[in-house]
Amino acid sequence: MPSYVILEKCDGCKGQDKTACMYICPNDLMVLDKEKMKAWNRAPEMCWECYNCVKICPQQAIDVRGYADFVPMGASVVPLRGSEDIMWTVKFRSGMIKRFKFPIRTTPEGSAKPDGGFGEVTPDLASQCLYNEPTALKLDALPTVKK
Amino acid sequence: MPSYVILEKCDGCKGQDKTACMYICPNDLMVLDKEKMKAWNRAPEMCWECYNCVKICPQQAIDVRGYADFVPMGASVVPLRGSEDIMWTVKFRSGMIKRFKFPIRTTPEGSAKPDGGFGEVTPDLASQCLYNEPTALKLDALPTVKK
Amino acid sequence: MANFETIEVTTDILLCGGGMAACGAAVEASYWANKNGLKVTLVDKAAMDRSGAVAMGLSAINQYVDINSGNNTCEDYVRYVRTDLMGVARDDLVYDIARHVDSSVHLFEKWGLPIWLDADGKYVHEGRWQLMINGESYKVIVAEAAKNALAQNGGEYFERVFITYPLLDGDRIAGAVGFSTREEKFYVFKAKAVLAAMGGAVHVFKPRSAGEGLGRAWYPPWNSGSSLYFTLMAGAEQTCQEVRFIPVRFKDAYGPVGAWFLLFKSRATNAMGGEYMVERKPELENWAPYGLAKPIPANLRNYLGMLDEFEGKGPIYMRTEEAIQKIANQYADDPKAFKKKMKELEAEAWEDFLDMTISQAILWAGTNVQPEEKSSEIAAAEPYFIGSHSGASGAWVSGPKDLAPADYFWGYEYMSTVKGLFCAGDASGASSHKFSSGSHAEGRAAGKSMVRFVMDNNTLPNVDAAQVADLKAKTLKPIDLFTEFGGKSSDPDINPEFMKPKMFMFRLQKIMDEYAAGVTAGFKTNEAKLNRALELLGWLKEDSEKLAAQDLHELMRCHENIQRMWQAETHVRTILFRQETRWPGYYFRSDYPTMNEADWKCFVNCSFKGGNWEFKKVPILTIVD
Amino acid sequence: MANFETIEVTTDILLCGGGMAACGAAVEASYWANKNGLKVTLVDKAAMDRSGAVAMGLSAINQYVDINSGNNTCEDYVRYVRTDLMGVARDDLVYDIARHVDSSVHLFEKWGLPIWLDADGKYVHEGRWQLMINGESYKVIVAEAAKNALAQNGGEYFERVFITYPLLDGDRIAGAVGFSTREEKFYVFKAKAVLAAMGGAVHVFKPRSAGEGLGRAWYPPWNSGSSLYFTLMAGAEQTCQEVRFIPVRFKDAYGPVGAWFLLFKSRATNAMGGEYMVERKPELENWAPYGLAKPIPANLRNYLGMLDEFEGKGPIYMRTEEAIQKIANQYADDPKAFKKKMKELEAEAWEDFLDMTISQAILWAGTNVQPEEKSSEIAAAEPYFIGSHSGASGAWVSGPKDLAPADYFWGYEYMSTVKGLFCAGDASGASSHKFSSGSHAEGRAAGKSMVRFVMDNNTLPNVDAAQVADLKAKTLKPIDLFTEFGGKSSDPDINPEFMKPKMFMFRLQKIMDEYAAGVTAGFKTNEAKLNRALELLGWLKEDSEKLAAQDLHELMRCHENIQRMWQAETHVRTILFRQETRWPGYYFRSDYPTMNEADWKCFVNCSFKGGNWEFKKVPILTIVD
Ligand SMILES: Cc1cc2c(cc1C)N(S(=O)(=O)O)[C@@H]1C(=O)NC(=O)N=C1N2C[C@H](O)[C@H](O)[C@H](O)COP(=O)(O)OP(=O)(O)OC[C@H]1O[C@@H](n2cnc3c(N)ncnc32)[C@H](O)[C@@H]1O
Ligand SMILES: Cc1cc2c(cc1C)N(S(=O)(=O)O)[C@@H]1C(=O)NC(=O)N=C1N2C[C@H](O)[C@H](O)[C@H](O)COP(=O)(O)OP(=O)(O)OC[C@H]1O[C@@H](n2cnc3c(N)ncnc32)[C@H](O)[C@@H]1O
Ligand SMILES: Nc1ncnc2c1ncn2[C@@H]1O[C@H](COP(=O)(O)O)[C@@H](O)[C@H]1O
Ligand SMILES: Nc1ncnc2c1ncn2[C@@H]1O[C@H](COP(=O)(O)O)[C@@H](O)[C@H]1O
Ligand SMILES: Nc1ncnc2c1ncn2[C@@H]1O[C@H](COP(=O)(O)O)[C@@H](O)[C@H]1O
Ligand code: SF4
Ligand code: SF4
Ligand code: SF4
Ligand code: SF4
Ligand code: NA
Repeated sequence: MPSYVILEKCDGCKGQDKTACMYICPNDLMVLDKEKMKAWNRAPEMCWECYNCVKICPQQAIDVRGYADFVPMGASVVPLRGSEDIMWTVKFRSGMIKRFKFPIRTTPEGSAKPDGGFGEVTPDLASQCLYNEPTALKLDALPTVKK
Repeated sequence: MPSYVILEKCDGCKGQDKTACMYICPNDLMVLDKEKMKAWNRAPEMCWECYNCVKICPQQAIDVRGYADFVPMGASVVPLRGSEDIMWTVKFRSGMIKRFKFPIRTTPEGSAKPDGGFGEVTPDLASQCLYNEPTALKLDALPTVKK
Repeated sequence: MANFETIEVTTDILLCGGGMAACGAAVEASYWANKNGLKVTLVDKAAMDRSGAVAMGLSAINQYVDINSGNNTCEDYVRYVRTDLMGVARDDLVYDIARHVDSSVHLFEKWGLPIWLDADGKYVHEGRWQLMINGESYKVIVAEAAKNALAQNGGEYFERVFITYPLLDGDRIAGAVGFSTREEKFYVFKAKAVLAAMGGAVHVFKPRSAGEGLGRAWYPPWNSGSSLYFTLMAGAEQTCQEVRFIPVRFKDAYGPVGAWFLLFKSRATNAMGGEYMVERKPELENWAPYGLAKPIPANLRNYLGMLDEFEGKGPIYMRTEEAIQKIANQYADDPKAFKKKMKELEAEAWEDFLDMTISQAILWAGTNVQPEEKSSEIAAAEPYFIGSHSGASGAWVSGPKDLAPADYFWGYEYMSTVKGLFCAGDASGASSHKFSSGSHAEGRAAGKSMVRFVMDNNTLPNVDAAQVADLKAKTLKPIDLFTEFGGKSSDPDINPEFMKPKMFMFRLQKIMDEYAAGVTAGFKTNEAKLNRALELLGWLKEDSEKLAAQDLHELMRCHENIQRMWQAETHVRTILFRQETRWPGYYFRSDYPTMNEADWKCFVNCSFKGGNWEFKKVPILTIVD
Repeated sequence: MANFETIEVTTDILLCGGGMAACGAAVEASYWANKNGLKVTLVDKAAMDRSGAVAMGLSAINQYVDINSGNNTCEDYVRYVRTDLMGVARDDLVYDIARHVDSSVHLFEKWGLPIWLDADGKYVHEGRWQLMINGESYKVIVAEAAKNALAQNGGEYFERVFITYPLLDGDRIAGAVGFSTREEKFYVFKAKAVLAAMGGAVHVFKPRSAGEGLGRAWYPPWNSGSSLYFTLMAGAEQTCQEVRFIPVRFKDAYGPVGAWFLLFKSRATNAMGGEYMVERKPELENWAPYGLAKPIPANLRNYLGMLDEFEGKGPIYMRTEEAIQKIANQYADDPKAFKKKMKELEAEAWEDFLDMTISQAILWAGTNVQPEEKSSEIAAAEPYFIGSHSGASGAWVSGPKDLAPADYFWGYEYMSTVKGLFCAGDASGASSHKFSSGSHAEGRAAGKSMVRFVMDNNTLPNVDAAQVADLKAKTLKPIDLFTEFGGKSSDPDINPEFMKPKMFMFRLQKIMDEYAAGVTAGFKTNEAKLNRALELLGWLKEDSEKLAAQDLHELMRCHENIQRMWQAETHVRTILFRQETRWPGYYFRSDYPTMNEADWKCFVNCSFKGGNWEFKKVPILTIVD
């Protein structure tokens, strides 16, 4: 199933107002228990196993245990996400382990320029071209049909 | 759904070790919260709506709210079980009310004689007759086949 | 290991279960035990007053042969049951129950059960074999007689003790172990003869409601296959484990249909107004001779309706308004009598639900249904294991001396293939249609038979201390697992080291639903699906070692689901073995879509011994033609 | 009433949603806003980095027309989409998105998305229109560009604000209201133009897993039909609301199949080894001309597989082992190259899941599946509403000036029939197969169009204080109900005075599953079932007034499920209106089992205004032959 918090590892993001896991969960599932200073998943049956909380947790305190209603026990899939790559460790029920590494982005974090560097090509509000087209299309002109 | 306890009415069976609802639930669902001295249903999704807790509660503190996943809101079915009869009050979603009364037993509580008054008829351990047969069958002899 | 006190109870006769069959056994066994200086002990997981399938009450007694009237004979009943089960039934057992059942009914009446009487003081029949009752307190009354009988014997009964495993002494039963769901106590019951009467199984298949309505299965959520598990683990041969029961019921809340079909003579029609029982009659010829009998076997009635559903012709409606109007119209000329009859019919309709399926009354009220005005949908439920009803699964037991063919007789009626282990009600197989009354009668017959066995084998079996220690450890393991690992995770239910019983149950139900002909699969399966089910059940079985419990209640849930899992495996292996579709409407083998009288008109029996499954065909021997 | 602070935000352009379409809109609208002194504000219920359908990542870009290569034209794409939708699509919209999509893809690449390149530095195509990517951070990258664009504009974005209702000024949109899921704040956004881009809907139908696996729908549990609800409540005309999407996916965890079918060229075979795409080919003739096209429309591919399932020939297997071996065997002569290729294929197979459906990787690992050795089952999922994919449901929007037939044009492309209310991505209808990239491109086009609209209508609409007060009360009502009645019952979830959102959702899902052609109904329905669904939905709607929330999170769940309910009703009414089966494999009208080109080759449009539903047929006007 769903994500769960390894109590030993979670430090409640050091008591910050917004923990990393609460910040990221697209389904608003992660909550900080302020008494225990530990996070928890408030509705595991609404978890998509998207791993966003797992990937973001600075303490690697979140794990996912495959949905009990169809995944036999014993497997685990653990990511380690860097700024360029992600490394996956897949443990099978049998104990076998496989590792995979994939690129995640080719540019430094934060650097995405809205115009993609294609520049302001068609500054005409009436045109059907978007502002960096047709250059961004790698075409000379925007296609259209003869009506 | 399932049964729930009307907090105002429940007196925790006055703190007895065995509350009436705990005693009777065939599925071991009712539990007494000893701090609050109130009973609760620990797994409503395993409740059969058998109404045994409702019928037995001396405070009429238990009600059933029809299973939410297929019963529209607003109806209620409330029993009042005496020693001979049971009276049902059925409230429809529309507000309409119907009452029904049915007998539940014809003898005083506790009086059931194991032999049913038919007596010890066949005290022979080898016989295929049971001990109050054939009288209890209202027959002269136990039927059999010619092999 | 969890520190549970061990309580030892020594008895002569141990009755496991406190339902209809066990209550019957208590009454009869106590009498013979009294005479012979024996002690009878009964153990129920719940409170006998309201335990088992009859906990809520019932609105009918479904087996009353009424021999005394001269209208029916035991032979008639045997023919009815055998045909209803598509030819697969034990004549000797069905006959034996039939010849005892009327006395159980007469006892119920004496004990205080209100049976409807007509103007002449005769029982009101719902159908040929069924009686109408005011059955709200049916179980309370039956339990009262059983408790009084035990009290006369000086016997004991234990409530809230859940039986987990059988105790064995070689090939003889030696007792049972279990635990209290109220105190941290482990129970060891030592006995000379043991009755398994712990009902059938529900929640093996995924139910139609997934939210809080999960508990609203037709069969009560508290019977979890304890009978099958207990007898299988003891090494007892099983029979008809492919013969699940699928009741067609009022949709969603599973109100009973018997009174509507039989007493009120209601029709069932589809979305287009068609009547599947009429329109699809020709299909019955494919299932001759059974398909041509009257009444048409239960599974075939299901089947014809399912054909409508598969074609998208649903919903199917119980035409309650039409049926009631038709009866009342006999009084059309007399407005006062008409009104009175309508009121009477209305009360009867509501009582039918209030006595045994109160949820259906809530559903009517919640949807503003007055049955005299509006039809209600009916639908096929998910499969259950209830050998006492229109299913047939259960242990293979000896027949009675005077009735049983030689191959079906090994000394003591209702004794399984394990020495000293008796079965009744849902626990015994191939003797369907005994229902509440027949289960009680069978329990009585088994109770007497057990005393006979004990008198012939009057020694306390040897119970190995190591066996007990091992079973205690196995019983309590889920508590230990939670104690060891529970603190690791933020969620008591999500932990890589263990599985909680609720999710375990969902996993089981999904496997069965999809691969073993559950609702989602349209009740269809084939060899590939069944083998996949076995693969998935194999992993589930390994994972059952990791079930964890936070408290005594969850400990019970753990063991219930282990039992369900074994019921599931037994079922899957049996339908895999039988290469045939014999009970369309209960399940379809798409790879063997027809009935095959030449090869498969037989019982399929199985056992699990020394870690191995064994399957065989067993001939059907009749005693009635 | 709950004491929530009211926060007022005034802006020129309001983007509701922060997914692919809204991020595209943010980039384009910000540019034109900068130039014209306008302010752009974006509101997302989650964190833009990981919100919407692409939150987990994706392993492919499914729309890339590659016009520059000369291999494909926009006309080709229009023909592909129109055929895939069985003739029902808006040529003008599909064409417009097709002509802009390549620039979105080129932007993604510049922003940092790794698109697979072949030895010649060309994009690796999965299929004719699809590109392979390393897409783990796809959404992070796309959101980054959008946030940077907003920053350049001096615009704002709000995360964790859930939009509940539109604000209207007569027939013109005036903004939106919502609440924070983090603080007790009610938000009032006033704007001159509003974009609805809040995705599609899931959990309207009962999913195949009922336990904790409930969340593992193919479509993410967090998109709840906000787009449909928002636009419907604003009075916007809807189209194609019958065209649900049913993806066939790897069974249980819903891993994608595209890479297997297109890139690895895998076969799918049934339990008997048969290939439904081959064996059932003749059936396609019944759906000509669409059935005879290449590629065969998605719903017909589903349909052929379903026919196998209905006949009990399942499981259906994706023959991964065969496909991988076949590719690797091209290197059979060179053991080293073979081994290397096998490793490469293995990594590609796993990445396909790890990038977008990690659960499927866990399932493989949990069942010891290595795809190069063992097949995996595939199955049809439950229905979803995702007009950007292979479904088509969404608002009826204006086409672009140069492309749209006159009847499809009312001034501003992607503007709905409500003045100032624009739609993109899943929110706009009849322009399927835009996927992540096309949704982004459509968002960009809509963003520009919105600025054009604002420049022509540069006044802040009037917002009535009473309207705001009413919407605030409606938004917070669930909190009030819980505060008032919560203390009465022992269970916060069981109370005769209110309903909690979780059980509300189960009730909705059961209705849709059983009556509106969900999984349990074998995707079949008919008039009687649809009318029953409407009756049950009617009661549900009344009961939605009694939804209760214990905290902000539950408040969101309440509103999500109200939205789902309206999506359900819109869908049911539309399939009821269309008396035809046009998309077998998505759903079957058993009472109208065939396609009817004469009467039903048209759009079905509907609207809900002043409490009334209106349905009509709208002609399909093409611009490409
Ligand atoms: C579920 C159900 C059943 C029926 C009906 C409706 C419904 C909704 N209908 S109609 O609508 O179809 O018509 C009937 C009807 O009207 N008339 C009728 O005669 N029979 C009906 N049945 C059938 C009878 O009820 C059934 O045949 C008998 O009850 C069978 O008797 P028995 O085999 O003894 O089972 P039980 O359920 O009564 O008792 C089981 C007992 O075992 C206990 N138990 C279980 N596991 C245990 C464990 N591990 N340890 C200790 N104890 C452990 C239980 O607590 C119980 O005491
Ligand atoms: C679910 C899914 C989708 C796809 C795929 C697999 C899976 C499992 N696959 S393949 O496997 O099929 O192949 C794809 C693939 O590989 N390649 C591809 O290009 N597209 C795929 N899609 C399709 C695209 O993802 C899809 O077309 C686009 O994402 C559509 O974009 P848009 O229409 O913008 O929807 P969104 O889901 O991205 O964003 C919705 C936003 O709205 C927010 N939101 C929702 N409700 C709100 C409310 N009430 N208030 C405020 N905000 C509120 C959301 O937070 C989000 O920001
Ligand atoms: N249509 C029918 N024809 C014959 N017997 C039926 C029919 N419906 C129910 N019964 C019998 O009536 C009893 C109660 O029915 P049920 O409520 O279906 O359990 C059982 O003995 C059923 O076998
Ligand atoms: N820190 C936590 N970790 C896991 N579950 C919790 C936590 N806090 C509360 N719960 C569960 O959430 C539910 C509601 O808890 P509460 O809000 O504390 O009443 C209960 O089932 C608790 O078991
Ligand atoms: N068998 C197939 N034939 C043609 N197109 C396919 C096939 N399977 C998937 N696709 C397309 O591939 C893309 C991704 O597929 P999917 O993973 O099914 O969403 C979509 O554009 C699908 O339409
Ligand atoms: S992100 Fe990690 S460390 Fe921070 S609160 Fe969440 S689980 Fe704890
Ligand atoms: S895995 Fe995804 S859905 Fe589940 S809790 Fe983590 S972030 Fe939320
Ligand atoms: S029986 Fe009634 S009064 Fe007694 S504890 Fe239960 S709910 Fe409370
Ligand atoms: S209604 Fe029945 S099952 Fe439910 S809690 Fe009460 S006694 Fe238990
Ligand atoms: Na990828």
